[in-house]
Amino acid sequence: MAAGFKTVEPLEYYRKFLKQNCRPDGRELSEFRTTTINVGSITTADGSALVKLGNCTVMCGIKAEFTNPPIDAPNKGYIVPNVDLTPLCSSRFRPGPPGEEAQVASQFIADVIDNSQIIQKEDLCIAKGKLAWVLHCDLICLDYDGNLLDACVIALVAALRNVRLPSVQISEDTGLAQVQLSSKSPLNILKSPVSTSFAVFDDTYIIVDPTDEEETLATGLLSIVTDEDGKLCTMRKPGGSALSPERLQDCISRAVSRHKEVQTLLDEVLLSVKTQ
Amino acid sequence: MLSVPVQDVLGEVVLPGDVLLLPAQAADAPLSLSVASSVTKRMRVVCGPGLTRQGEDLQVTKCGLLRHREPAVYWVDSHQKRYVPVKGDHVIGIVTMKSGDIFKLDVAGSDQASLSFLAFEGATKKNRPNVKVGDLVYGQFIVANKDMEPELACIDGSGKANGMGVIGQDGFMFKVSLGLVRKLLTPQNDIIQELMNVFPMELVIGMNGRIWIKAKTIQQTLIVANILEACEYLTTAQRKQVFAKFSDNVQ
Amino acid sequence: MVLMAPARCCVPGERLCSLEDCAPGYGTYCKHGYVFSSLSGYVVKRSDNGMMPVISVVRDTDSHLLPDVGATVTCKVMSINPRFAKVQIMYVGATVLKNTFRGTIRKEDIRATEKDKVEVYKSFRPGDVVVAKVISLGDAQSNYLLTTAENELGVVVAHSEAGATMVPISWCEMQCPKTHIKEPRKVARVQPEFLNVTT
Amino acid sequence: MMEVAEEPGLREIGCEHSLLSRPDGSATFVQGDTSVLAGVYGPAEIKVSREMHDKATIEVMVRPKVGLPAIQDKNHEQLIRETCESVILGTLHPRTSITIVLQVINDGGSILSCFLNAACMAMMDAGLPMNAMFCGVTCALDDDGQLIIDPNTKDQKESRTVLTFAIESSEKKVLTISSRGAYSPAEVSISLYQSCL
Amino acid sequence: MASVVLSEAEKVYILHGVQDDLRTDGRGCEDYRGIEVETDVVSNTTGSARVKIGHTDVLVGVKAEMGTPKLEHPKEGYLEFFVDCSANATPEFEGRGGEELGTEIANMLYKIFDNKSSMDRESLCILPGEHCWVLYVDVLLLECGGNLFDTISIAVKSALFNTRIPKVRVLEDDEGSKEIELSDDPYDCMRLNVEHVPCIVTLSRIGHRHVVDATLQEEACSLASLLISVTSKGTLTCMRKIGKGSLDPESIFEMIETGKRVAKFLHLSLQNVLSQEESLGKKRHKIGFLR
Amino acid sequence: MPGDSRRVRGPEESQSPLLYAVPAQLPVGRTGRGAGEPRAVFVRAGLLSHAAGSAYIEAGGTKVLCAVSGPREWGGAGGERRGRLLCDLRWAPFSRAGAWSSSAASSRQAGLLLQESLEASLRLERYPRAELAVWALVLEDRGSALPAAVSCASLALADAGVEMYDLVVGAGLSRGAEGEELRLDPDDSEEEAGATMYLSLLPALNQVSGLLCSGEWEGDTSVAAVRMCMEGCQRLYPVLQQSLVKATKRKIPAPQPQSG
Repeated sequence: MAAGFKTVEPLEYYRKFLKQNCRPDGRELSEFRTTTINVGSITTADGSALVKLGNCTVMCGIKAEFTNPPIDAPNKGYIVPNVDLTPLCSSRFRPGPPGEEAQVASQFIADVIDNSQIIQKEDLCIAKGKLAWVLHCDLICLDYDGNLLDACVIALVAALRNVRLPSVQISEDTGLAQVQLSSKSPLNILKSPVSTSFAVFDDTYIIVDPTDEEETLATGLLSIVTDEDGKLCTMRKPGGSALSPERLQDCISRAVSRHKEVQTLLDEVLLSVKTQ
Repeated sequence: MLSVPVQDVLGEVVLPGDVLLLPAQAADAPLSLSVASSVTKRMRVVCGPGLTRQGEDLQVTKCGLLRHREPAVYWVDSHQKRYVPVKGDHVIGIVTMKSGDIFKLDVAGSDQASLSFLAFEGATKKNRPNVKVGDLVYGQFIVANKDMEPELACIDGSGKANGMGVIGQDGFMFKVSLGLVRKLLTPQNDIIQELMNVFPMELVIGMNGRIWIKAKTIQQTLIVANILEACEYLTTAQRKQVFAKFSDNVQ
Repeated sequence: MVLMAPARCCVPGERLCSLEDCAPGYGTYCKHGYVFSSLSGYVVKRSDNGMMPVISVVRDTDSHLLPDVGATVTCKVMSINPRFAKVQIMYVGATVLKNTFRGTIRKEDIRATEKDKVEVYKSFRPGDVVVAKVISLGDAQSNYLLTTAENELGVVVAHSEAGATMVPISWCEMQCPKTHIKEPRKVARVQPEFLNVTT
Repeated sequence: MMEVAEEPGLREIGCEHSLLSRPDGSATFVQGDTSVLAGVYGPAEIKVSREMHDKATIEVMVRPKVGLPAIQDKNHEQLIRETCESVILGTLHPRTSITIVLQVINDGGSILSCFLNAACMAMMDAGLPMNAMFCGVTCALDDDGQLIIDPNTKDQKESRTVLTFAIESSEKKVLTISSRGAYSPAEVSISLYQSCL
Repeated sequence: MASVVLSEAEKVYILHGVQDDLRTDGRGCEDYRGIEVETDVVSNTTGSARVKIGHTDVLVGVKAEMGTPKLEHPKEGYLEFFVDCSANATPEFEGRGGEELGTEIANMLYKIFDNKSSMDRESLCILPGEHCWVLYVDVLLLECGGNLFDTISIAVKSALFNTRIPKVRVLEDDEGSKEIELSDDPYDCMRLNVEHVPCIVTLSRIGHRHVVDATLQEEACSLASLLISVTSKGTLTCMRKIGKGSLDPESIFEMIETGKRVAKFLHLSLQNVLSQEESLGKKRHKIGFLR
Repeated sequence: MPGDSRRVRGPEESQSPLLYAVPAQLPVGRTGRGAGEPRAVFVRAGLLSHAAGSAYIEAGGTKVLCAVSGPREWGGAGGERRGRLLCDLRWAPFSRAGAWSSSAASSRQAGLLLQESLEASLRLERYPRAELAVWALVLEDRGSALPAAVSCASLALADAGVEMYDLVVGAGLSRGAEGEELRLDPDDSEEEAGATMYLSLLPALNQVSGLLCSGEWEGDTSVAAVRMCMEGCQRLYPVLQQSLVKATKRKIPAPQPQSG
């Protein structure tokens, strides 16, 4: 009847586990689910990556296109992130235009890109004032099992590092672009931010990388994005149970250590893709 | 944690989140607090609206003035417009729907109250009260808590109406804040007395912030309505002055 | 009831056997004189007392994905009003439903005895976990009609005002261990195997 | 170590209660030349599809000064809703809806903290049961680490980082954090400490 | 499709009728209801036609306008289809109801014209890469009596036959900028060759046989039907199975045969009705209600 | 467009670099597989944790993922006794070689085709007043994405434990503009070239549940094409069966032979 108890009294069920500092799926409180990254699987996209954080699966596809640069910043290109939460990944999402959670995730990803300066928008400019790249980064969640933001950030960074853009010249006479599809060059990625999310359980326990159930039962969520040199790019805590500054600090230190783990994993994967 | 003993903050403005330490009762008197205001032989502290129990102390949940009444009843007098049904309150409801043997009334709360046609004085299965949609009904809550749909009745325990039932036609009803209604209904309040001797009128006050007035002429009814609305922010002196001005030009 | 062949896994559309050998059971259909499987699961052939064996395809214990008439369901009370209580059906028998279905328990279906004197407020409160039985699928706008008019049906788990899980003391009352307040409920006579749920 | 400039000048703050007649609670909050008008309706009727059986459903609507609400407004809506949900005692009014509407009158910088303060004042004016108050504080760190509390739009543009905190009144803990720009953990504790003063 | 609800008994009745090649209105399985075709019914269009088959009534207007050719086909004009299921056909089409059916029919029309032979699009081109004729074909569904696809395809073919596009000359003035000059004589216009424009034949499967030109009742008791668009030469330009049920392969091959046979006969009779109406010229008497 | 106000704002319009490719990309012919040879297929069922049933198929470069949300409550207009099937087939914005397109419109029509192919195989009368929803997503479209989606959706429905008469298998073929040779399971360059035909089949009952063809078909080439498609379906059927059996074994413990 344990399954019955889990659905009838989910909170009670979780408290019993948290007392012994472990969780129903056997992880400690500060342990991440197994993270797998697969890069370059979509050939029709200019750069793609699939990230699985336990069961939470996010696919990021990037397509580069031409457009004329914005009037107020003629030497800058665009990078347009968009998170799609369709009913495919979980029955709680409705078909149709993006809902609140999808918009909030898109805004979070856009903030991470601006704050952490992953790439210089100036590199995306082909001809000042005339032609620039626009990177459409579409993050599609294939299986929603909590901690969507961490998976999205890793997928985005992996996909950006996998992007290969064809070289482009503007021919003087026709003024039209000439694209050599043969010679492809990667983007110049300056930083690779990593996000770490925490869930707070009735103001006492703080657990890392919450699953979907843990997210619904938690009384507070916190996401911290750090980059290589230990700087914090974005911190987002939408309400929920209050945290004292000390607990905030040890969350930040856990985030910095998490950054190293993901960094090594990402470098391994990208290395293995290059050697093929 | 802003925790402060109760006495020195009586009558002061308290904010949500403040914790009030109770005066150290006689050690042996177990302090079991219950929302229902029933005083048994042991000393019990009763917390009314605006306060909740937190362990041994009281926590403020609404901002307002802390009030105290012997022997140990504390509550916060806060300014509010939205009425939350409480059992035993007298309110004015507007009949919105008649379905089967119950009427649905809008009591300016979060959902509609129901009133059975038998809850009128002298109402039987055959002799039904003639209540039409849109009528004003002055009744008392017999069932009201957060889980259940509120239920009204127009008879008291003994089956008598004593003032409850359908309110006459051509009066004027308007809405005021709950704080003002409580102020008007406090026994030692004299606003109503003074108004009565200036303008003889019929007056019904509902705890849900609705007041119904019928004076001799329409003009007098409107004057009284405006005075009552203004009372909320007038000090007693200003109010006396306003009454004086009206009482002389009416004679 | 003897199970002959070791369980074989089959796929919808797979021909199992001809109509002469055995009768079609759950999860199968027959066409052109043959029995085909309509589910992906395990083939189970049961022949009770020598009669024609019944072949059926089983996925897990009893895998009906929809509450059907007569099934015992466990649900959570969502809202109550004088005429009926609205509930959310969480699981049928022992299997958890992936998506919950809305159900209604009418006032006259709460208790078998003195139907007219029953009070919905005195039987259920929002948040209670109730065991009930489906009496009809309901028509277009209303949803499943349920009944708790048997001793084994009624409230199984209830929380008191103070939030503690209440202990049933009689068929119509439950008591909160903390504040000792007695609250009226239509209590189910708890079967032994459900008992550990309430601890 | 980073030293704090002279007393960080807060822009003058103004607040006014129950100025609208229709909503159950209303308040306007002014921080320098940023001002927001908030209206609260609740606990009121709710559609069956959105009602929760054990607590009130809180909904926040942010209306920008001009144009349609964009994604950033939706992000603010969620931050404010979660903050309010953590202080409002929703269990006292199950199956009801509490709606908070925030209209931007003028955006002169640190708009999110102005939203938070206006929402808190309006909820208090509506007499909603709350177990604590909260206040929104925005602070900006410019390139050489100077901390500016309650920056206006010019400060915000020039500064390297902008952090917004919602701090709960009873234990001075952090309810909500939203930040923009890169900064080090040490700077976080400094700005947190400053905003609690 | 607009549907009418039939009881089981009525369905069985129709089923048995079709079994022995006798339908409720006396037709055989491969006969059409009476088809009325009338062209040039709407004055301010470049070409228009109204077709009535039994109770189904469709009005098609073609407007030719100057546009720029598409990037992928710079040397061709193109057609745009829009189908409007107005609410006076059936109450079902009120508000957004008719929109889904409208887009479905429009997509079907795009598909049947999506090949080289059916419509000579080069003739629509004025200046490769810069100017071309765009034919906006607007279909208005006035009444639903079943068999919408056939009626609409016949109406589109008749409207294209009736289209008169004014002749255009490109003048090359001195500094090289091209200038387009329209001929002012109203009768000096270009006619489209509609000989290869396909028509759709819908074969609805009822019981073990299939029928052509199904009425609403027959459509209600047919689980699956096959849409075949055939040109006068017999080449098949599009085929699509619609409906909830499934078909076995043999009956699909039979349906294709019947479809081609019926279509050949349909094209012939349509061609001579149109040319006969054309030959009457001015003095034909108008029967359309729009006069 | 309302969608814009709910997405991060990008430039108004943008063109795909392929339009300006120098030298123009030459369509590569069919490399290394015969006319009647379908592409290599990888199929896996029951891979998503939350969906009632799910399936993933890779045919050559085309990748389709499908999830089914199990019988859900549905208002049931009128006394409708039969359950309802709802299909949504969507292309990921990066799935096509050409321009980036967050095309929501075309997915409604494609969903309709998918629904017509699947509805014939489902026993909807077993789910009165309930609704089955199929959500299919084409991650990469390297040709004949629709038939792959049909097979994948039918597998996901079976994995969800929905009662069906038979699995539905999809196959497609294309014919060069002028050449008569019919090529099974075309990739994206062959698909644009000439006439195409898609067919979905209930293999065990040998019933055609979905058929769509465009382009010109002379004489009885259409009949030959239908036969070839059906063969293609029959060849793919065992692969689907095997992956479904594996998924069922993984998902559901075999019932122990109870005795007595």
